[in-house]
Amino acid sequence: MKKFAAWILVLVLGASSTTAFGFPLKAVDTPNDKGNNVTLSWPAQPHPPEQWAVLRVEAGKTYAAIDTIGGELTSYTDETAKNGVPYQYRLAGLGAGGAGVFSEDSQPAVPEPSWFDTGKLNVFIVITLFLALVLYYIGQAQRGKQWSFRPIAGLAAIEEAIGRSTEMGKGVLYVPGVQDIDDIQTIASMIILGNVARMTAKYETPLMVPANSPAVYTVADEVVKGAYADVGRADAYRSDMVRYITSEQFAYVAAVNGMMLRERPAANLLLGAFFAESLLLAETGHETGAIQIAGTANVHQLPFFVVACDYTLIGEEYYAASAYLSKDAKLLGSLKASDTIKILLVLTIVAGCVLLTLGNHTLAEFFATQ
Amino acid sequence: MSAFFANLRRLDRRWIFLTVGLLVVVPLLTGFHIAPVLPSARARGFYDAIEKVPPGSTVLLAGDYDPGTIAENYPMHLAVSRHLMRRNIKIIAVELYPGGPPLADQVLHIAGAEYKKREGYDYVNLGYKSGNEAVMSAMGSAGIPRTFPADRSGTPVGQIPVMKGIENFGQIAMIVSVSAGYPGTKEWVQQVVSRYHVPMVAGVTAVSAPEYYPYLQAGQLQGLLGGMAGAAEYEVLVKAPGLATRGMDAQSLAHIFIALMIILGNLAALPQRTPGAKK
Amino acid sequence: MHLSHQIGIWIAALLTLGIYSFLYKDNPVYKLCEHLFVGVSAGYYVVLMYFSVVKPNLLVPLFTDFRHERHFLLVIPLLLGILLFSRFFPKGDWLSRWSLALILGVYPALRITGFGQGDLVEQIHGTMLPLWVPGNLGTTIGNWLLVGGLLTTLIFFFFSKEHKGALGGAARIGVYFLMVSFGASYGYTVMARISLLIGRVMFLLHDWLGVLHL
Amino acid sequence: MKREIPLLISMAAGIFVLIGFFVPHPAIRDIYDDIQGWVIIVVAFTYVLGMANLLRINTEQIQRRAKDWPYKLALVLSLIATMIVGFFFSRGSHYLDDGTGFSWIYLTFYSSMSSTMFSLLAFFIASAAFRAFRVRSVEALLLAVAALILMIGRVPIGNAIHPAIPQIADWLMEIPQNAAKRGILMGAALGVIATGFRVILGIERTYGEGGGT
Repeated sequence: MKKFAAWILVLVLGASSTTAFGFPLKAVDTPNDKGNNVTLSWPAQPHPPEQWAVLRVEAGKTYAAIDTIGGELTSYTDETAKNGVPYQYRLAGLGAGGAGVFSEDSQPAVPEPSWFDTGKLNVFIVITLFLALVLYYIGQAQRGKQWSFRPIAGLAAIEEAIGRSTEMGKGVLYVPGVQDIDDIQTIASMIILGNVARMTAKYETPLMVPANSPAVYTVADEVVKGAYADVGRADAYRSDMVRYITSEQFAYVAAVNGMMLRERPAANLLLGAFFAESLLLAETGHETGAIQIAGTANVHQLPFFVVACDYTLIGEEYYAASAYLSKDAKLLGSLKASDTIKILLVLTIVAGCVLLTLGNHTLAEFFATQ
Repeated sequence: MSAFFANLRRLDRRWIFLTVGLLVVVPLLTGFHIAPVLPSARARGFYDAIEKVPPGSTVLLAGDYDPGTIAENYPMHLAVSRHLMRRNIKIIAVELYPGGPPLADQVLHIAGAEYKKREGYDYVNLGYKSGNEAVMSAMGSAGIPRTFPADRSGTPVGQIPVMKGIENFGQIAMIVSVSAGYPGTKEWVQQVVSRYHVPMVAGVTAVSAPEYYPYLQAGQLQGLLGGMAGAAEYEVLVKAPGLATRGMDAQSLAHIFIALMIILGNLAALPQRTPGAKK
Repeated sequence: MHLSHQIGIWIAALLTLGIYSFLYKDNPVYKLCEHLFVGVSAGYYVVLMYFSVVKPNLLVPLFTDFRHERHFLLVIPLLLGILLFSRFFPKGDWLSRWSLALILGVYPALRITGFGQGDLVEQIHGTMLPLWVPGNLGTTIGNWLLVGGLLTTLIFFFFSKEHKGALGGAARIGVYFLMVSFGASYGYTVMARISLLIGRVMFLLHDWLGVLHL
Repeated sequence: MKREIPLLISMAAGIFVLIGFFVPHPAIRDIYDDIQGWVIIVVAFTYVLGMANLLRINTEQIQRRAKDWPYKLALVLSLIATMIVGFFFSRGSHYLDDGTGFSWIYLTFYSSMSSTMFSLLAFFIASAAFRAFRVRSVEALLLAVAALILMIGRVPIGNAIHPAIPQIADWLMEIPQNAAKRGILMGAALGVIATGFRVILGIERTYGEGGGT
């Protein structure tokens, strides 16, 4: 009640005298910025003048107008200030209803560049926590720590499919996706190819690997040759197993479809980054009656693989499969770190929702961007 | 009945190709009209978001697509340019797809002629820049004039009236992302929207639309148009029926046909109940 | 029916039909169109790169207008750009890795912060929803499905424990949510592919044959 | 020397861009801005390299009269013609204005073929819908039902059949589809962040450094 009375007093006096009483003007160094920047803010005025003149003074000098802004505004950013210099500000009304209307002098504000953007604190914490987990688990894996992971249906099916092809005396077609060697999905595909090649070497099943870029061709050829040597079947390796077809999307698909229809492999493994051609390959493969196992992280292609193939490695399952097979400390460590942070994510979201339902917004506000 | 399905299975797929071709050509040739295009809540949300942008402010129009998806993106690009110009909103256009600049020029010149807007004063096409996300991040941090020192035909930005006072995203009232894939709406949300609090609406290809619903629900996007259907609905709201609206009848027919194909395909694959049928 | 008189439209129409001939069978006409497409687009990219990037962002600030005080540093990207061509000399191709290293360093960093903020922190915030909205059953059920769907999908992508018992049940529900989202993507992709064909047929009927009045 | 310098460059660039996100102070942010300006230019040069590579591979195949060499000749000639017209016969930096030779090439060849190439898929999606869309499990049934509802709900005829169809389609997109896509989004984000750290900190030996192109 007291505050209301004081407000009335100001209003009554203000209306009668020519110079309206000053209203508070807050000036502060703009947070989270490159510096040379002061932010002014003031309460909305009941009868704002047409315009405001922004006046600024440095220590020991006189006030100078630096800008004129619309009367309806309640904040302003002075981008011409210099770092380290203390400034004071005042607003003066201009135009209709502005005569004799002034704000109080603001406290001195000293613009400084900030060393940390506090608005990004939540991102900083999430990323550093995840980095710590990744480094911790990779370190553990390098020191020989073994973890047990759940089986992935698609992976077990690959071995079964190769076995079936061997029984039927037919070959295995391995398509490593259509991206170049620098794509993460193609790298993962090379790891899986190494394992497939070890199996086809053991069972002496014919292997066909059409590549769509010279780089993928060279790496795939090295991987297959190495795999055959690892299993002591270097003699069974033939240089025409891995072939560079073409880099053009549709020509590559037409050629691979041709291989499916001519050589009739009993198992088609479509593992890597696929785009529109996923549909064309899966359809032809389905027609030839081959077992089809597909895997990609391109989410928009998964529907076509799911409906046309016997098994599909869905998004992260595809990366996890390459981590399993590679037995590589950094891949397994990252997988373990992702699993751990997923537990934290689930717990945080549940906690956030429960708190929100009870009306407490702190956790939700923390994750909002400032 | 099973004989019908048996030879249906051996159907040469080129008959299906022919049917699809006819289902698209016939409605376009005859003007055979099936059902009116009614704007969905999504299209209305996109429309209302632009209605809220105050006249006289400046919008960044990112035309990140190329001729490969003209059928879906071009009608959105044109309709949104008309909508912005009609509301006297200034447009700064950029394209992060190499094939983009001529399409943006075409859209801006058509809409500009209709609403008497002058290049350089009411809109400018800053053209293409390589670097994908790095361009978006640089526009926010190093600033737009330093990242795009000249417009599409080489005029320095300092001599372009509509660029006066434009430093970074602080002076941009809204971003309109017309996107086909990478780089596109996802990268604008990741690199700019959350970092600089710029409201954004997106008109995207149907393939990519489902992936952006989480951004819509999380408030990172104020409006979303998906595919030719989204473009047609928006054209109706902007009262400028064009390519998209014209194509919707063929779209309806083709969708019914493909739905039938899925159902028939599965029926044909059912194991034959009649005894003695070859497995 | 008023045929177009522009030679360009005729060539474009014939190229379009040439590519469609692939539907019948892969044939020489399709092969020619395909190779022309690769050649023209590679040429187009180079001209575009010069006029829209190399000239305004590198040559002009480095050699002519010295307004920006750090412009002399642009000699670094100039060198890195030239080093890329060391791949053509058998001995020197390791030098090109200096330029690729810049790209290999910048993009992962941009994606860590971009994905970290846009696809992780903001999505966590977006999923924190009240599980009981008084007086609005529809939103309450919607929130339960949104939060439940997300959690079960995350559990499906959890690899450290066998999917048995409660965890198995949750993962199963997660798969159902995933399948609905794949169905939605399938439906949208059908729409996308069809509209691209409609766009092309419109070009043939309108711009070329002039039988379609828009 | 050959391995250490590139590793040093990518680590330095990566760390500066990573820190620059959090530190607005000009001491860091100016270098952060410079690096991004440089990478924009280097990426432009990679396109030029790609073209030079294309020319080299195809001219070799033409000289060796490899399979399909006449098509390679067409590729090389169209490439060189496009560049010559673009650089010298299209009013300099106004090369993309209406009426220039270069914009004619863009419209006649580039625009027409690239939009046609993608429209081929409409035919294939129809035949695949018939021949390769098997509902063999509960999951596939859910996928099929959602696909049919969306396909019919998103086009005007859906509303003509029954106004509820578009509403169900909208609900499917807003709630269940949204939840699953967000799960995939967050999972992918974790993958990208983990891989990003491994690349920047030099833990990841990508084939990119070892392999061919």
